[in-house]
Amino acid sequence: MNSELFTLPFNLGLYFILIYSVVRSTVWFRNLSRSDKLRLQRGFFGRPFMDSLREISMESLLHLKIFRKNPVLGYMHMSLAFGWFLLIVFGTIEADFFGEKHLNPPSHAIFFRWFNPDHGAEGFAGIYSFWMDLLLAFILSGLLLAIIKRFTPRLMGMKKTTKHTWTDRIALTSLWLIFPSRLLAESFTCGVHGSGSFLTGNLGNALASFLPAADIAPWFWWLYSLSLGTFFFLLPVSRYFHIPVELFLIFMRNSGISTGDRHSSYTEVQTHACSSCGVCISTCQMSYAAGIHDIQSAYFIKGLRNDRDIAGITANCLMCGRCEEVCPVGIELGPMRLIERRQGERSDRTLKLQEKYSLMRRRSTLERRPTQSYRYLVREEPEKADVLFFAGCMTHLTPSVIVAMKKIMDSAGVRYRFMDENGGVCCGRPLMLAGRDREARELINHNSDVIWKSGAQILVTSCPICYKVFRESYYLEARVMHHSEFINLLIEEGSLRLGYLHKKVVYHDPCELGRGSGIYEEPRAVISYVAELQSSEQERNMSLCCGGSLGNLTLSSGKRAMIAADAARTLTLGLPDELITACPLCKKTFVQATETKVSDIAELVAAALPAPRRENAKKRPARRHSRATSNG
Amino acid sequence: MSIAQSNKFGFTINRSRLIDYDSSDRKVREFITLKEPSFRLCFACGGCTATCTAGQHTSFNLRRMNTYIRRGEIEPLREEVKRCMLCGKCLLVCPRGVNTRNVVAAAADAIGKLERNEL
Amino acid sequence: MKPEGKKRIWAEYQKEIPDDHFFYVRSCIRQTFFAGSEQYFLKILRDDLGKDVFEDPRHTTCTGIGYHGDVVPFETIQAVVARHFALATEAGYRHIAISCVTSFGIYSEILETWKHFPETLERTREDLYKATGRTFEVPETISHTSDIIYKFRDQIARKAKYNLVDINTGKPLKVVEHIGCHYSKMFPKYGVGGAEFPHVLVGMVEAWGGDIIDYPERRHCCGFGFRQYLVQANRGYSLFASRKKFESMEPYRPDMIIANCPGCTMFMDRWQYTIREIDGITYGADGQGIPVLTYEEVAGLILGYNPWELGLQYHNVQSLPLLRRMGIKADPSERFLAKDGSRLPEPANLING
Amino acid sequence: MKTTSAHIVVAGGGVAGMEAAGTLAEMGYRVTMIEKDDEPGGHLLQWHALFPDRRPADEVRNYLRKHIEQRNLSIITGTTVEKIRHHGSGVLVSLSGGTEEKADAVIVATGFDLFDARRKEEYGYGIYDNVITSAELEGMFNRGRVAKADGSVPARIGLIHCVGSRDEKVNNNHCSKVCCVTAVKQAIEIRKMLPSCEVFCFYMDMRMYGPYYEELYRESQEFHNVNFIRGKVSEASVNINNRLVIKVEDTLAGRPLKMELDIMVLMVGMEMAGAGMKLAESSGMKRGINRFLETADHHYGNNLSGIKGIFYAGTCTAPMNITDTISHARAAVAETVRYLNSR
Repeated sequence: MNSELFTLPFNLGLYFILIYSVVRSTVWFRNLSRSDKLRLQRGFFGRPFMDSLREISMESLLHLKIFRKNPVLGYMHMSLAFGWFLLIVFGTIEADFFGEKHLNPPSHAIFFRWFNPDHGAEGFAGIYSFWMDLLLAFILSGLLLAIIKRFTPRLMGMKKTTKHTWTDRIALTSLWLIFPSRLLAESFTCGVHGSGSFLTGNLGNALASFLPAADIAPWFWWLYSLSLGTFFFLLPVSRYFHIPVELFLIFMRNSGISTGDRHSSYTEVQTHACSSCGVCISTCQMSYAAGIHDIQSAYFIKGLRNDRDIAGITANCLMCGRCEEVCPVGIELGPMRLIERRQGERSDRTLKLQEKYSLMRRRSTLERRPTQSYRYLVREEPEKADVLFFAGCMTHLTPSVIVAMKKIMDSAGVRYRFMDENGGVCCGRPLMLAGRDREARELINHNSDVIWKSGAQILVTSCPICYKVFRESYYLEARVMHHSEFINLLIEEGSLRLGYLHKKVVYHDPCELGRGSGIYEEPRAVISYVAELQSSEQERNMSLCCGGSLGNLTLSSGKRAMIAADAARTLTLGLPDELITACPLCKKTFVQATETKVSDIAELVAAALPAPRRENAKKRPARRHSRATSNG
Repeated sequence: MSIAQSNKFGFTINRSRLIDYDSSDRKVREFITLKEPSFRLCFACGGCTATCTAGQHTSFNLRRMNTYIRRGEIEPLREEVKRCMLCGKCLLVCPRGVNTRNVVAAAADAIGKLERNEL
Repeated sequence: MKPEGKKRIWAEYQKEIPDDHFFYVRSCIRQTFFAGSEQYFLKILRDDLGKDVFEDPRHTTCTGIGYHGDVVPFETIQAVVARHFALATEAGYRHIAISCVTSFGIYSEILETWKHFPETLERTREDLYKATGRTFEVPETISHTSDIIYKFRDQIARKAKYNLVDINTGKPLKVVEHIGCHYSKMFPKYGVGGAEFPHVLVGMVEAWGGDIIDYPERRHCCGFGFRQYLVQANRGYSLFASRKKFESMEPYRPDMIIANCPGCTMFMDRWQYTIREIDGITYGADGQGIPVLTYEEVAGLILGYNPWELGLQYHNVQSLPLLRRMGIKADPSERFLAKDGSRLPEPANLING
Repeated sequence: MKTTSAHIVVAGGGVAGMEAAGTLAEMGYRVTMIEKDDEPGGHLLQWHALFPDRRPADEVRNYLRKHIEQRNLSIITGTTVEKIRHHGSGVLVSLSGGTEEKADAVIVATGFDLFDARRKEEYGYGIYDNVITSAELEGMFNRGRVAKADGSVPARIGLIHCVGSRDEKVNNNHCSKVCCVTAVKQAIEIRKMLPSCEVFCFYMDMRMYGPYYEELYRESQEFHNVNFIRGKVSEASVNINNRLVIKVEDTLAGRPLKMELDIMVLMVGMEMAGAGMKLAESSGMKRGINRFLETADHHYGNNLSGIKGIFYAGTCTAPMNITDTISHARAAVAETVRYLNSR
């Protein structure tokens, strides 16, 4: 009865996974850039480490984020993670406290009941046994939910769940077997020895009453050990690898490491930290509005992890960023896709370096192509101006927005120059979204040159796509403002006199302006100033994509229309008089998708301008806009 | 044509401008049609070219590029395809819903593959 | 190919070719480069067919090259042609036999102009009278000399000593016919068989036992095109056009090309040499080139005249293999011997000399 | 109904003639329909399927056949109308057999002739084996097999639009209206019958004016991969492999294009019918610029000849599709009845 042979699978698995974790972490660490290494080292001895511990307990153990989103799902994750954690902690304490020695190998804690079959019949030990049984019951309840979720995902509020590979299936089976086999192993042993608490004791007695418990018990202890060992062995090659990796990710993130523009240890860690929970799938408009079910972030990450050809998946994404907002692990899904889209830009040298140092060899999706060349662009000598207005390519297809902006700026007496009045040069963002940063840089340089030469203090653009790239990828002296921000500034300064429109309107946050650039308040302030602003079911950081996104290269016009129709339906549930957006592309897309009038925020404001009085407009002195007047 | 030819006649034989459909290379067309089936739908209205941002600055002409791809004329494509800024205006004006940006992207990919003999 | 279809078209384009009494006008290119052809046209018509052909030594160039080279105005060329008509009128001839396709095109263009715009005829009469004191009558017919040979093709065939047949295999020779653009492309009704499927050379070749090759670029211009050739910088176009034809006919392995236009005969012959020099390509079987012959040269061979008197040796592509195939015995060593036994100058750029 | 004893002669037994005669007979008039062929039906008899929905031509044929099966409608086949002249308050119609028919009114529905493709000599119709007309292709569809003259399966077929239409060189400046959509329809049918056969349409303009025509054009591109090249084919010849070689300018590329074809289909247009032309000469009916019959007014007198008792129906006035021909024939009936009632 004292044979410890059955602990062998567990011990092998445990030591394997411990060694593997150390090796893998070391490799990841070594492959970090110098600055990231430094960040990590500093983080280890500073606040980031404590922050990480807190985050790990909140998210990795308690799963509070999921809990808030879906209590049942949260409970399931919490019971499994936190329950198991407590079981290990209290099991170790139990073994150290009640065992023969005070420092035991892990197997003594895990298989405590085997080594101490009579323990816990009464007194403090009995209370402790009761506590251990309670934890086991807690876990088993979570397990029950997991099994239910597997077979009927809808019950858990999940529309879709991810598909499993065969290693996932074996790992899952062994995971599921761990706790039932522990329950049965402990019960049988307790049944023989009359020990155990409410769960193992009663079940043990019941089983022992009609079964040869002494003979059966070892089988279940073997099963328990085997399940654990199998699970540990398969961990690195299954989706459950995300459990340990997520801890590493949290620490890296808290230390200030971010995704960057090429594959690195960090992207690899993120790839392995994905639990394939599938939240991104049900959030994805491409899935529920356009019926495309195989390109979502979970599949993208899975493809990356398994080194599949995911060129099609990579390209077919709106880049709206909604999945990133809901990802419980906090993976930077947008930047990760952009990195993949940039595959074609890699030179042979960077490729070789990557192959040499990274465990992720992504040759399958490699597409090298001729680089774009814009050498035909002629350098411009722009006129000087305080405010430079860049409408953007798309805005030229919505001339009403340009007319409105001219009216507003004229009314406020803004001295501005219209940079792309006769057609400008693209801002470069569409190229970046297509993974062509190097080419985008050429356009950025061209436009930057014009903007610098103009001496402008403020660069106003009507297009959120341009806005994002101006802010993030241009080096400018001028302050970059989206026209909604600029109008808000004019209102706050008091240079814009506006009437009230007595209209109910709903506001659609364009992806690149809202999630992309964090501009939520200014447009709302402007709209509220001239009309009654309704709220919408999905807004701010969860705002829907209009479907017209330039982020997606391959989506057909028909599918785009489906997404637009669905988004427009959601937005107009409150029967607004107008649907207001702040992006020419959103406007063009929505116009075709809804009966409701669609306007740009500039048009709304222009409609609230008082009828022009000639002498008034002439008298108003031109205002100078400088950094001093702005709050940025 | 340059008169200063180095042969003894002072002139040479002109190159053909003919699109010889039977000896043209239609692999690029097949690749693009596979990657972007809406490519077939173009009926050469020229709306894309009229609105084109890059076309304001250079000779880029998506309508002509599509024609060349269909005819298997790859040489003019090599330079042409590099000039697009991928801004996507054409996408919004296309009356046939051709996914024009992806046509350009696929054409660039095809040229890349062609140069590596992967097509 | 449906022969009845072509026959139907040929039946539609039958022009009137007179039987006798021709006023002969020469070609600038032919009297220089293919002097034998013009000589033997007269000889065959007068001696073999017993026809009356009158040639006035006072007749001049039609100025067609100048006209198509934009240096001679239409009024001038009308007066020049009217002068030839005046010479014919003075000699009592009503049928013009024109040796050159360019001239033929110009004569037909002028006659059509006079028909549709009678005032231009009056103006020309006035111009000619003021310049030369001559008057003229508009001729009854104009014929290209190939039309005349075409008309008498069967008579020639009956007198034939040789046929367009390979004596080694007994099979007909494969012949490419090339019609000068200005023969019927401008006015299909002026050409035997029209513009798309002209019959004038086809008829000769078939009557003399050969087979016609119908190759894709059959209708294409030889490339001469006046300004293409006259301006050196443009000669690349001219070469390109000829090469296009050669490449199109090459798969059929033609034994010879027969042409009815001075420019075509000259350029399809010369350019074979030039293409070999520039691109290193020689057309024809065994790199011997494809001989380009005038219809008079072919008629002369059929009738058994001496190839060296017909002037075949003055082509870049020499015809010895062709002559051997036709069974014509000609001594290559006599090619450049004059009648008095002295040596004639030897051309430098022979393709298979 | 005092006029139901009236007798009306319908000259022509094609779609327009059959519709006009049948409708008049239904209204109780005595009708005599004169058809030059042995059987009424006109060009529709040769057609396999109709654009834009590719329904079997039989369906329309059967409708028309039933329409003219009426007691008071007599049909004279193998006969042409030679002359119409006034006689008392009515007209006297001379027929080719030498007989005459007295009538109160005549509806002229002499229809069209297909352009004789041999007049475009440069295409080599009647000379090259595999140059056929759209009507002959329709015949192949009827026989269920599209093949080259030697019986082999074609790998590439070209459909040449505007053969005999919009062409000053053959004295036809008009558009025949139906050829573009016929070409697209036939292209789809070829692609369905021979999926490995490439199909090219060579067009100057795509004139898809009717309901569902543009949709058919789109369908041909989207689902059947039919290719379109904008340019008028200038000439055809045959190469050593007995394949046709055509020359065209790809006007969108701005360059000449050469292509080998296995079969070249000439989309022959509509011309005023020869028989109708003779009748117009003898009876003093005016003809318009494209030799079709000139109507009294292009907008509101489109069935009126300007001659008392003579009315026009169908493609003798201008190229039309079947839908418009049937409408035009019914309008001619309305004009005829109005005339008879006002007499």
